[in-house]
Amino acid sequence: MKGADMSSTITATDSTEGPRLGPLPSAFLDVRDLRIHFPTDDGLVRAVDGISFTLERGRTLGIVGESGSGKSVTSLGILGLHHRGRARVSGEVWLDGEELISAPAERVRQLRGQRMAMIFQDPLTAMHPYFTVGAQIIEAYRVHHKVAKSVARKRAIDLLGRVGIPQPARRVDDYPHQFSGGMRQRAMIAMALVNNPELLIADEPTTALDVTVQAQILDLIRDLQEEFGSAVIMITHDLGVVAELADDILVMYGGKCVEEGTAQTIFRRPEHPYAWGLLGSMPRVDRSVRDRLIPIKGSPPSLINLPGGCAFHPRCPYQGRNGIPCRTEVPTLAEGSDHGVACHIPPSDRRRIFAEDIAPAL
Amino acid sequence: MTHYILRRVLTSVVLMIIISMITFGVFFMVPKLAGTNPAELYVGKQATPADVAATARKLGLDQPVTVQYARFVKGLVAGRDFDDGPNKTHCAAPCFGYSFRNDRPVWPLLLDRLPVTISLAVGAAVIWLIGGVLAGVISALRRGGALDRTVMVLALAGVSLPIYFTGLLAQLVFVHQLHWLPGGEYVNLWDDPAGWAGKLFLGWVTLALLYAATYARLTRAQMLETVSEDYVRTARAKGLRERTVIGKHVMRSVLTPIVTIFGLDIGSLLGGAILTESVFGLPGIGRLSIDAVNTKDLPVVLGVTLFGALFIVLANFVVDLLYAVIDPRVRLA
Amino acid sequence: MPTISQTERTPSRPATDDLLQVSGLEKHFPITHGAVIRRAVGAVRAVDGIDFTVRSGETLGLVGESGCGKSTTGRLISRLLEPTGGKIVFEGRDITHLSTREMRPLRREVQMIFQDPYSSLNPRHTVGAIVGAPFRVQHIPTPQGTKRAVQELLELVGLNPEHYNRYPHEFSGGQRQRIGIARALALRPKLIVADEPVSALDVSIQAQVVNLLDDLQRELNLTYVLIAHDLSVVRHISDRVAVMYLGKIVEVGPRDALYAAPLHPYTLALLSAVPVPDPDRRDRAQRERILLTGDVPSPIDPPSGCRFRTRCWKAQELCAREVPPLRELAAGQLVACHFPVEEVERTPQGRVSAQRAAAEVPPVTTGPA
Amino acid sequence: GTSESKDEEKGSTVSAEFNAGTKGIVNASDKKGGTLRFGYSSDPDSLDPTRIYYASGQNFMRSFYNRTLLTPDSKPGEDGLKLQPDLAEAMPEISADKLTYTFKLKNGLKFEDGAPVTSKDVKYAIERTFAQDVLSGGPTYLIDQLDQGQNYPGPYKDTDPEKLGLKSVQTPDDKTIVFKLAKPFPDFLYLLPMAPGAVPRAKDTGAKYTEHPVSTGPYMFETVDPGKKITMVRNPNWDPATDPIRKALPDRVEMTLQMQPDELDKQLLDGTLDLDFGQTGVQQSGQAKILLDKNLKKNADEPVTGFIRYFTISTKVPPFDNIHCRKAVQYAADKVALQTARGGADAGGDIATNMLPPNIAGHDPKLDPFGTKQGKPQVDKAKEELVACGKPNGFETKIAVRNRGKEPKTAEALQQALAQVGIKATIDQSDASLYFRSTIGSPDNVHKKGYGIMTAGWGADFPTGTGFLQVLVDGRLIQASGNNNYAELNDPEINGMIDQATAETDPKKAADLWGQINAKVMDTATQLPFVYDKALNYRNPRLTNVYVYSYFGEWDFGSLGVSDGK
Amino acid sequence: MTVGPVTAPAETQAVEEASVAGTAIEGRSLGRIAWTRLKRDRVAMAGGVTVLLLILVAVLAPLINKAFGHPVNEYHQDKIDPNLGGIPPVGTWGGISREFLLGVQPVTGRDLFSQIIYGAQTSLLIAFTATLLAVAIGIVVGVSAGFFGGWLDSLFSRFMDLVLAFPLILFAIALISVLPPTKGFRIAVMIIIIGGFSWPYIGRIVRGQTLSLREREFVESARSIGSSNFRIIFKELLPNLAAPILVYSTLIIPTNILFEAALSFLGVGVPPPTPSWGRLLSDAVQFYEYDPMYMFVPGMAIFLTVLAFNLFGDGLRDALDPRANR
Ligand SMILES: Nc1ncnc2c1ncn2[C@@H]1O[C@H](COP(=O)(O)OP(=O)(O)OP(=O)(O)O)[C@@H](O)[C@H]1O
Ligand SMILES: Nc1ncnc2c1ncn2[C@@H]1O[C@H](COP(=O)(O)OP(=O)(O)OP(=O)(O)O)[C@@H](O)[C@H]1O
Ligand SMILES: [Mg+2]
Ligand SMILES: [Mg+2]
Ligand code: NI
Repeated sequence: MKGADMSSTITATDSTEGPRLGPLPSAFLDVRDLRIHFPTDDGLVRAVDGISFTLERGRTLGIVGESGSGKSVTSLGILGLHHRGRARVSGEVWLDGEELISAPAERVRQLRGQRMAMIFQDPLTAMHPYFTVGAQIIEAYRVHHKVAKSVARKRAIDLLGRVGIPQPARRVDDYPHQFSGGMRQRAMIAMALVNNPELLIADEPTTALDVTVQAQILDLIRDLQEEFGSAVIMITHDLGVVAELADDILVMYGGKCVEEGTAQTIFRRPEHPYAWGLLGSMPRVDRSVRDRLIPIKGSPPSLINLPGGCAFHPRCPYQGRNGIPCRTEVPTLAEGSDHGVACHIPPSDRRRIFAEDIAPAL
Repeated sequence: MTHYILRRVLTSVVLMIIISMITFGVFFMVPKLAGTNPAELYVGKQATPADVAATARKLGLDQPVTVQYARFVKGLVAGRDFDDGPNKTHCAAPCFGYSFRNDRPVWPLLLDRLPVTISLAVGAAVIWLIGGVLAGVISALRRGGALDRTVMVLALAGVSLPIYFTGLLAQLVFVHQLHWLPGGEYVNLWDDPAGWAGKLFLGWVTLALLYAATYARLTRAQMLETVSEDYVRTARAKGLRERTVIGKHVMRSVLTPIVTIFGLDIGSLLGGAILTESVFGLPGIGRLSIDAVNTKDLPVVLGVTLFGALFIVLANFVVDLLYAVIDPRVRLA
Repeated sequence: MPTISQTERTPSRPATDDLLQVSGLEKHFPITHGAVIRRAVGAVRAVDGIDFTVRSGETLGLVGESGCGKSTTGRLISRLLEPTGGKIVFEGRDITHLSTREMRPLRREVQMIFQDPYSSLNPRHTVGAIVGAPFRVQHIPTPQGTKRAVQELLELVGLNPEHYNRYPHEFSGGQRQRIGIARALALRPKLIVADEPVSALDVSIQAQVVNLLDDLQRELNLTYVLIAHDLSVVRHISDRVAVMYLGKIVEVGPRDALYAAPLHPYTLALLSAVPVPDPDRRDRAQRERILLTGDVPSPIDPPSGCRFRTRCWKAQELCAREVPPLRELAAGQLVACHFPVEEVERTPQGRVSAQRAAAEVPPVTTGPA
Repeated sequence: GTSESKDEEKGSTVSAEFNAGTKGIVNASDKKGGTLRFGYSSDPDSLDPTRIYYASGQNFMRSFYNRTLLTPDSKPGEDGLKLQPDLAEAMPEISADKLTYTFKLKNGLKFEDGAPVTSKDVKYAIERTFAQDVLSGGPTYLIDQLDQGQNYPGPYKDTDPEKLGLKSVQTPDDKTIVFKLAKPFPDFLYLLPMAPGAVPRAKDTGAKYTEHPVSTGPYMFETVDPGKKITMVRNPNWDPATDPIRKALPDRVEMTLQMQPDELDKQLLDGTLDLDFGQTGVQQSGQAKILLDKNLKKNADEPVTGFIRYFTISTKVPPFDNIHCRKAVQYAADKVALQTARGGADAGGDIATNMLPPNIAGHDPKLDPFGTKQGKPQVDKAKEELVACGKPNGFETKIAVRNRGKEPKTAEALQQALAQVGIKATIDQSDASLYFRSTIGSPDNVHKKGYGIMTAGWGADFPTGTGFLQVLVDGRLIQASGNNNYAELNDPEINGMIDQATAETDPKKAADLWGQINAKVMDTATQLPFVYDKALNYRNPRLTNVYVYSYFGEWDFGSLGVSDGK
Repeated sequence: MTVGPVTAPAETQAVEEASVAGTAIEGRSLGRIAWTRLKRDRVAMAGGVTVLLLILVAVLAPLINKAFGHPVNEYHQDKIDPNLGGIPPVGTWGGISREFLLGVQPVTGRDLFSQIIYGAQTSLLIAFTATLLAVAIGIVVGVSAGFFGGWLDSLFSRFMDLVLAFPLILFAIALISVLPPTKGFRIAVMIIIIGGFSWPYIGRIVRGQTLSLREREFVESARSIGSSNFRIIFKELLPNLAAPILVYSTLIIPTNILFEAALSFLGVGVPPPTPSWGRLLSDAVQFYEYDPMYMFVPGMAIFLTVLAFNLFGDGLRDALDPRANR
């Protein structure tokens, strides 16, 4: 929706012209109109369909969204981990002034693990079962540092200690399966941090863990970020986790960003009906017990056959009100401001609906 | 670990005992049920019933099977004595008995033939392992491409070709028509390495063809599965070179099941060797067994069967141990 | 929402309000060794002597960390597992050791909803077959035919009755979970054991299912035992909550009391660890969080005395010696602890000091997981 | 590959051409030296002379290491059937009652170790035959003649301190050996060449004797490596002066064992080997190769082996108890198809029309009561016989056959031919090793299984009618097992004639009588002979003194030499 | 990352749309989906069609033979050269002519075409029956071992190890050769031996699948509504086992065809004159240098048949279980 007051800052993220050269980015990480499509037997999967955001060093971006909304694909896209033959990646990813999508694979590889690293969701499957934890960390270090094995080993032990593994010198020679879930996740983190990356992407790092362990890990990530000053992207579907860590939040739906803003904004004044839905469906321990939750009806869309217009419209209780073209026109995100919402409902209406209907029920 | 090994040894022994019992029962009882007396196989064509009875007595065939079996087992573990007429010969353990046909102890006969079968098996194994795994890797890396499809259809063709057909065809073409390879008898490696290899070459290739196909398919499947594993993605995320990712991380996981299957295949190679050896005229255990079967030389048949079973059981055992070595997740308990 | 026609039920309600009474319930899974001759070399003490009651019409929430024995408890009370010890009394009847055949009529009374909507439906059966199976197995007469009955159930759980002939793989996770619920409802049970019914679902879908469970309970007068590890979900649905740790119930009590004033240190830690979806409160939450060190010990070889003592900042020598009994310390709130949480510890200052103390508990090196 | 045969030999009298070896001596020469190379597709059953039965084994031991009291002369043609003294100084003295045979040994006979050969060694060798439980496999005719109710168990269980307890053989001194028969047996002398000549008791290792039989002949064993190779070298203690029969030309004799049959042929044709020990003819591909290439063909012989291939028709299994039904089979048979199944005229053999093969005295090529020489089935006649038999629409029967070699094919050929006249035959294959002993060798089994027609083959152990025909047709020799009279033919007239023939000491007259018996037997329609076996064998062109030795139907191994001295 | 999740939302979408339209009637069963997938796999379909043709040929052998061949055991001595031991005249490609489509058999001059199509009958009969036997035993043992577990599982698993530890071919030839070689008996024995030794492969797979299925919650849910073990096995497990069993049966058939041929090749197969490919091949060994067609024809018959079964089975596996690539 093109609000008159915002027209100057709106970028047509849904344009099909492909990446354009904008002004050279000043942000540490600048993702512009990232699109990642997978051609499959059943059709073209538009897993990510035009995502833009920026991230500064020392800040944390939380990406939330339902399963299949394209969170992981986005993060893998930033790291250049998609198989070039099997995924169509377009757009721009600028890391500290360097464009990655068009960069040679070898260059991206050099950056990977060195300046940008990733923590994966399931630490058991994400670590090679046949190599010791230490060997895997050492390897990560030695790809980017020409040092002797013993030096790298010292570093590995050091890091294992830093992430809170007791007796790291002994545990360094254990295999992943000999670690408990929480320890594995710590080891994963150690592996990601071994080269002091400036960008750390954590893809649901705590989903597989119990709350008590989750709390430990979240604390750890926060502490380490403070220490190294890295930029962190935190991917999760748990709003509680985002609230704990993120400075900024990006809400994804159907491969697109539907709302972005600071954590405060998103939690206090969400404007997208999907964000309302997310907040409404979540029981909270910090509030008195509500009688009923407010679920979002229906189920997530197919990425092959996205509903026309606003992808959320089939589930949106406000769609089509006052003749707004939810079914036909794709809403766009206001860029540049600190709060972007991709919704056809006029901003004032949105704010009113939230204040009158939604907030009291939360 | 030690008590695991001990237990495995014990189970293997039990398994071997059961197998020997069944084999023994089958080879010495079934003829009886079918109305023939093994002693008749042993005596000459002019023997009288009295001679047959005397021979049966001499061979202990008049005893109940259990007694015969006990004697057989005793021979295996402690050796036994055989009546030569004027004197007795001691057949040292493991004594599988004396061949009906040439009155020689079976065990040395087996040992004598073993090098040929091993030459055949090892050569074939090397070819199929290298060829199969290589084909599988290439095919997986070129997944979906024309090369992949070709390799896989070829692989299926490989498994579908009967050895006795491929072998004959190869021999017809390469030995008899093109004269690229020598015919002739098997020679020992140390007598004439070139001749040895020349004679075995077709055998290796045909036997390898049969297995290589399986390995190619297995490698490919395993590779594709592994490539999509999370830990491979992790390896890439660390910034490893593609070469390292495939060569180290992927291959490590791919080779584990291959090693397992390889061990089992080596163990059960005797079956393939029987056909190959009889097609290519290699005087190995396979040929020995066929000859023994044809001449109803029951002690030899029994010996070869048990020997083959022992091989398989051993291979199983080794594979299990090996598996524990290469896969740290497997704890032998 | 349509109501289904009540099938005849024998009024066998006992005088007491307790639908289910569990006492000293134990389940030990033997760890066997040996291929041919098996011998037990130990046991996983998955559930190790627990007591609780479920009142008619209420929802009892069961929370705890992974592997603490929640599912095992659920399976024991629905008698999918044979208890090693203890007693289960359902409607005044001891059902602890009923045989499969004796259990069959009782299956109508107790039903389960499973965690994984993908594996709990047989992919080879149509929805009609899945939801209709209980009628067939239990030989329940369906006056208007099974199909009609099934379609009514589908409607009841918010599915399109036209989906009768479809296969599970054609449904989304939330829809599948509804199918599972419909199946559980087919026999009009009194007690439903729901083992993490929403953990596998997306947040937006979770709410749909939670609401559905709520509605059904109200409408059909159901009793739930709800197993979950998500403390906020449990809080939302339950009337009473039981907290498990390593095969034991450490605390049980009315929801509000338990969440507001936990008595067991473990409950306190657990509650403090729940991330709050409120960026404004995050600094406070972090400050007041009691971080436990290390992992849950192995149920094969649990610590002596109080099982929580290895991670407890309040543990004393007594804890290693004596197993604390479950005592009622507040109205309806039972706790198994020698040194229950005191009021001061719930204040911010108290929490901070508790946090510090907890961080100092020497980490127990947990063996290989 | 093929070999060019460059005729470099000098002094050969009969030039090599196809089948020359059956007509005279090819490459006659006395050149000594070189190695004679045998190949064999299997292992010899045994090397122990007591245990050798088959012709090539006998040929081999006779030629190289086992001298017997008498032996057939090393001459081509008919002469090769005549017995000559070998260990014996002269032909034996036979008592008037034809019951006592006295032999004197030559002087200067020695074993390979230099020990003298005495009559005791000869007797001991014969006694070993009796130890059938240890030394089975060889011919047992001598036991039949010499045991005479003694139940002699063989020397190993002999209580006699010298182990010479067999009463019917006596050794009055070291040079004399006397055989005492219970009944006259005109063919007795023919039994001696089949038996071991002399075995020194001190060197007898019983069952292991096969690993090194002690030689009395021109060669002795150097190595015996079962499954691989046998090598023989000259026996220094063999004195040519005592042995006018053996030429002993090569310096060494070698035999490669367990060769693939095709490989064996290939090496023969390549000239790497000299001859096939088995002498059963080359394989199919070798056969085609030889017959299609005239250069190779001239080095091949196809001798009559003395074997006859035939079907025997039971007289006891209905409807064959009716002679017309048997005759129907005789007429219906397609002898060309049968001959082809055996390998054709060159490698299989000539069509047989009666039961005496050409190498047996009394053979009559013209005897052909059913007119089958032309080879084609006579469907009309067969149908007439069927009508006479009362089965105008044919009947069902079973053909018994061994599951080995070419035999199933011959049974199929007969089956196919019988089908043309409405006789539905099913083929019942059975295991080769026990076929003659218990499958068709047991009349009870034959009746039980209903074998109307049985595949059989027969070769004489010694070349007389007695040695050949008697056991096949003598009604009194029908046995419960190991029976050879498969048809259970028991015709008093034939039996009477057999008595006459066996008692006849004049070989000519005996032959005449056997000829008559043969005709009588053919008239019963119980035997359906179809080929007199031939074997297409290839000889290395370098071989000298090659001729077919009528006694074995094979080349005389003992005369062979190699022209190039290698 | 797999394609799995991609299809799920797509189907969900379909459901949603259909429910909007309110015309959802029949669901697509997994079998139908597999069939659609299989239809797309051209190689597998070619294999499948060949297999069907083969079966047709075997069943209709008498009819086909009437049209294109000669009576199966009819001798044609005029087509062979008796002097060369009965091989067809050199240079005639094994006697191939319009009259004898695949040439003639040496020695007898029998029509090779009819031998081949009747041989198909023998091969397929034995292979199919043996496979059936193997599948039957495999299912019973595998399901019992996997489902009941405990000592029964140990016992059956050991038993499978035991059977697999036998040097199969050797044991088979040895055993067959000591038994009377009459046709019906032989065929029965071969079926029993081939089936009796190949079942552990099925057994293991079924056991493995059962073990994993048993852990699936739908089994538990069946139990929770009071289903008997019997019902659970037949109604819940077997339908899910059908796919792997079908796949492995189609993959065992070619192995069994090869095995039958190998036994015949080694001289312990069906007794003559019953036509058999393996025996034709072993018969051809002695002629192959001068009549290579005689070796080639049955060899190719075996090869093509086995290949067709393998291609089909392979495609079937991919279709039924797109994730298992092997
Ligand atoms: N390689 C691929 N080929 C085809 N489709 C893919 C591929 N990778 C991902 N997808 C699809 O893209 C969509 C987005 O997936 P993604 O993993 O980013 O979701 P997510 O938001 O991370 O979900 P979750 O919370 O479940 O991790 C999914 O529908 C997925 O099936
Ligand atoms: N069949 C079984 N055999 C052996 N051990 C078992 C079995 N089932 C469960 N256990 C063990 O019992 C313990 C409790 O398991 P249970 O499944 O009840 O835990 P849970 O609380 O439901 O955990 P989660 O939250 O992960 O589902 C665990 O250690 C588990 O490994
Ligand atoms: Mg993800
Ligand atoms: Mg659980
Ligand atoms: Ni152990």
